[in-house]
Amino acid sequence: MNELQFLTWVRGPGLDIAVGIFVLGVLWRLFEIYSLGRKKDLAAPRHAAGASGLHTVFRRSIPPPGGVKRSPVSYIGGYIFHIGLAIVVFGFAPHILLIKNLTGLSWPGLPSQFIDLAAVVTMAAMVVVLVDRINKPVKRFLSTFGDWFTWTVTFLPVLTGWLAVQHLLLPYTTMLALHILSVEILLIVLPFTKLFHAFTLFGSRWYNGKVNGQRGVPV
Amino acid sequence: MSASLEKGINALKQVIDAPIASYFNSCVHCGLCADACLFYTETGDPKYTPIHKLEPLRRVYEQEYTLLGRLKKVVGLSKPVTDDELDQWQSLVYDSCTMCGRCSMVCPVGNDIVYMVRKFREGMAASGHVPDGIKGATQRTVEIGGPMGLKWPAVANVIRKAEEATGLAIPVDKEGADYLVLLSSMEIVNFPEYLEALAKIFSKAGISFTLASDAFEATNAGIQIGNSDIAKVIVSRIVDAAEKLKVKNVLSPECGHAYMAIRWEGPNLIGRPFTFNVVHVLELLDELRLKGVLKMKSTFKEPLILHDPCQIVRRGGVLQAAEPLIQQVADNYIPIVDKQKWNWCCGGGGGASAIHTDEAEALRAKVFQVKKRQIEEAGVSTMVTFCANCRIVMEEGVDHYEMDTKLLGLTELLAEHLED
Amino acid sequence: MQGPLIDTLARQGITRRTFLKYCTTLASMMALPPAAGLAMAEAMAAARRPSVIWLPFQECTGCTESITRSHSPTLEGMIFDMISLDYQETLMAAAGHQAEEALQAAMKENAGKYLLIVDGSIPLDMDGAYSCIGGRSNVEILKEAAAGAAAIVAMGSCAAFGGIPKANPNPTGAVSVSDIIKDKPIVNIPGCPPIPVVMTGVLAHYLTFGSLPELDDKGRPKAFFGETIHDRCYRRPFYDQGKFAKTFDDEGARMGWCLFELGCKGPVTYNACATVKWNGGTSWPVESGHGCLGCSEPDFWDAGGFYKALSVPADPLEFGAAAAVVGAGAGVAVSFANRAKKRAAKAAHQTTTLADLEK
Amino acid sequence: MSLDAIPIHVINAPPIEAGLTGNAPPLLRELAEQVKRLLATGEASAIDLSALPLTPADLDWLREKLGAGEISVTLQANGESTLNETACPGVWWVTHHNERGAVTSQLIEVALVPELVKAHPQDVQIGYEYLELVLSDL
Repeated sequence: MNELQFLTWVRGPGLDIAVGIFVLGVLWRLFEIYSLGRKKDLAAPRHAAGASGLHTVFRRSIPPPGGVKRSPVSYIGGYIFHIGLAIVVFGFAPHILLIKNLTGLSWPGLPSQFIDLAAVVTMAAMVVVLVDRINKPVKRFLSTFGDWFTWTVTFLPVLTGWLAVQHLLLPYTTMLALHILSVEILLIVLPFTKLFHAFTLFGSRWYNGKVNGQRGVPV
Repeated sequence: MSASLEKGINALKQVIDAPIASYFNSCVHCGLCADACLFYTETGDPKYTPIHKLEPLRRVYEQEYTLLGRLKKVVGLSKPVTDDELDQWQSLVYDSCTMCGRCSMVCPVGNDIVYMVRKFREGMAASGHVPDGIKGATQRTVEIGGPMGLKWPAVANVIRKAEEATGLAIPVDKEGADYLVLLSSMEIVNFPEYLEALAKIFSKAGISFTLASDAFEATNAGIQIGNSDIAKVIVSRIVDAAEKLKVKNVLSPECGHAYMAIRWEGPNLIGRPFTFNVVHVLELLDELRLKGVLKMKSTFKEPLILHDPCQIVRRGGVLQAAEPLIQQVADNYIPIVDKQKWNWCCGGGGGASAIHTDEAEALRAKVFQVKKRQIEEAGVSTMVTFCANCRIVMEEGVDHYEMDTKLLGLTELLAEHLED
Repeated sequence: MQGPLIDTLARQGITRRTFLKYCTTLASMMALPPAAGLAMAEAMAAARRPSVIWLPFQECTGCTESITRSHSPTLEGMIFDMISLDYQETLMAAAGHQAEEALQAAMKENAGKYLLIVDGSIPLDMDGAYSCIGGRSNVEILKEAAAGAAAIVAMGSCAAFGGIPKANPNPTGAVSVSDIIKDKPIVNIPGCPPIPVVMTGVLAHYLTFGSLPELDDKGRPKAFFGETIHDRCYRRPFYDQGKFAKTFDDEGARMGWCLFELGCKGPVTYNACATVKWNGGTSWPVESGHGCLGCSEPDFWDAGGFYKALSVPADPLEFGAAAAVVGAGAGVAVSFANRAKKRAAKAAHQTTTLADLEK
Repeated sequence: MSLDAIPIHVINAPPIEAGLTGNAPPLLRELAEQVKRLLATGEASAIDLSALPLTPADLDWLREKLGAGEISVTLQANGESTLNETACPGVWWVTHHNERGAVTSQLIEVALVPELVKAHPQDVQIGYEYLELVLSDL
């Protein structure tokens, strides 16, 4: 298989399989998780819980008081790499085109120099976060194979994408194919690893906000 | 698998629900919950990271309720939970977790970790992995009536003394009263002034109240040990008494987890909404303050800080009542940085104060340093709280570090300065 | 006709300045520094003519058309004056047995020294019967001619990579020259058709330096195939600014914006079109408003559609809906199983009593 | 046939600025360096414009900035070549056309005299022999 055939495969059957497994996995896991249901809270609410769940979904995106000072790497590194990923994934014109092709949604892209910068910053932040995971006792203690694995499958698409655009290491065609392949691996493992937090964190925040909102505590 | 372990696992299978599934799937092992837990911040030992305390529960969830987990269990990638393991986890779930719920406030993905600890304790209790101290307290509550083994005659004695001291009648088993007053054993034994204060305030406000001879104890060791069956037995006494006496409200005493047990868990334990309201004494006092009934004859001059009990404030939702009340009675109230829903636990909640092993007591003393720091930073020698358990635990801490800090109950402080 | 090339040229009325001018252009196209034109002119002026045999196989003659109709016939002709083209079916006057005899004679006379140019792929199915010359299969002729060649130039995508004959489902079992010949230096000059100046550039290099130019991992001269169309494209700045033509007749297309979204394969195509251009430097596909097809890359015909952007799926997503249904189905099945399990756990619940607290 | 002979005309032509890529200004800096080198060492150099990603608008911009000088050389050798000095002496704009008028290559040379203009000694020798012949016929 030459590199163009490789690229054609990852753009064709590869992507088909990956998106298929992703969609299948996401739906299966969402049903699996949320169909467990929960008991109705019979205690009289302090005040109607209203939109407390929704509030928490947003509020939890902001660090708690003093949080940044206690764990600067987790918060700042985490912010940078999540926002950086979002910029790279949703701001780069070829990505937008892919999204448009899959969903029909489209928006203007960002200049590639900016995307380039965002990618480098994202990778730097991810490396810092990884070093923090190795250095910080709590994180090292909690870390399992899954943590190292998911870091890798998240990092690789950024790295290969950047290398491809910069024409480094391997010919563009091969690198582009590897980039798409790495994204496919990411899509495939996402529903079955902690990366699924991208979906469940909304539910989690909502439950937490709802339960405590019922008691009158904005969390 | 032993019968008790099977029972424990079965209990976990019952309590695992969509929120727990969502929480475990959301956890990214960021470890930020450790920063919120005084057992970690004061010891620096990563095993106290809140989410780690739930590892057996996570595995049961994964093995029982996810397809991949079942597969992993079949091929041996995920080991079943054993008695040994639960034994090991017992100290993590009871000794080093006060269910203060601070971790639930900080988790960036929104996990309500304390919610899961509460559920995990169901399995721990059903499989018999509970510390002797809490076990004893539970036993006494079920068999005798209160965690300290207190019986009605002792209460009647306190009532008589209060009547003598105040010259007011304290009704018992009176039907149709506005409030059914509950007490906690600790108050009966250590702070009998509480009842006197209430009698004065009720009389001034013209509110009728009563005590119930078959339901005076507000605390609920079943909640602490984490067993709904036992907790239901205990809470039913109050519900039955309140309904028999046809009271409009049940007044929860200062005690933190008692409020949690009656106000928030009670209806869920008996499986139906209450026919009466549950009111925390501070909520009532604050209401009276707003009505202008709560007039002070004098004020407390010394500078003081406030310790917000977790179960009443962060987990119970009585967020705002304490501050205006304390400002009413104290000239020199100093608000601390981590207050109200961000307060730090006394270190003895969730039943932890009932565990009297050497390790547990040493650990409690160690984590008290967080409160010690708060007291020292504020530079005060008085700390006010409104939970009898917090107060006792902190008094022990103050003794341990040989500090000259005085602990006061808020209701008691108010009563002392109340206009006659 | 022997003697230094410049004399041959002079006899045809081509002056030194004309030749120097040509070499300047050639050096520019080979991405050599401007000063190399002078060096090249001096070396080539003194070179002698090698024998060249040109074998056409399963092809469309587009490659020959491209070479012979290149932008400046006199100048390209000049290069042909540098060589002795001893066999080229399409161009030679001889036909039939005469032509085949010429081939045999040239091979014998220059054994081990001649340059073999091949255009077209070689069919292998049915023992090569799909394409024969004088009753002999292409593969047989190729093997025989390659044996005595100093080097082989595979002209066009068919000879270099199999090209369109090899496109799915490859009915004739077509393969490239390098699939058959393993023991000779082979220069691939892919393209459908290839750029004429690449051919003359390779010849010029062979004449100037007596060796083949530096090749990439696909056997292509790096001087022409060292960079992608995208990297040398004058519309590249628009790509970097995120300015794209969305259709062939929109404002972006009129403004000359990047054609990536219209399926341009420039980013994965290594060729010199962007610098050398076509039709005498008149224009080239992207300049004319159409994206690159990637014709100089292996299997370009099967690379997911000419009008699909590189970052979009090559095939329409087939399993998307099916996966959603299966996923939802699996999820519902699991949820029923889970609920049953939870009900069973509830049924199995034994009320905990004080005695149970002791294990 | 030259391009101009094709009877097409552009409608809604985009403004010239739209075609600017921003690649031209750096070339002016490179030219300045090359001129400095020519002054210092006498070394000639060149920039191959056809090998760079420049739009017609970029080229127009460059041409306008460099201006026109005093000398224009036209060479008729398989198509016309023009070697025009720019407003900066020593900087030459060189354009080679083929015999059909299409541009085959385009350079900016930095030299006292472009290489192509100089006569080759061998050709001078031939010219001298021709002169001798003419003289001998007198």
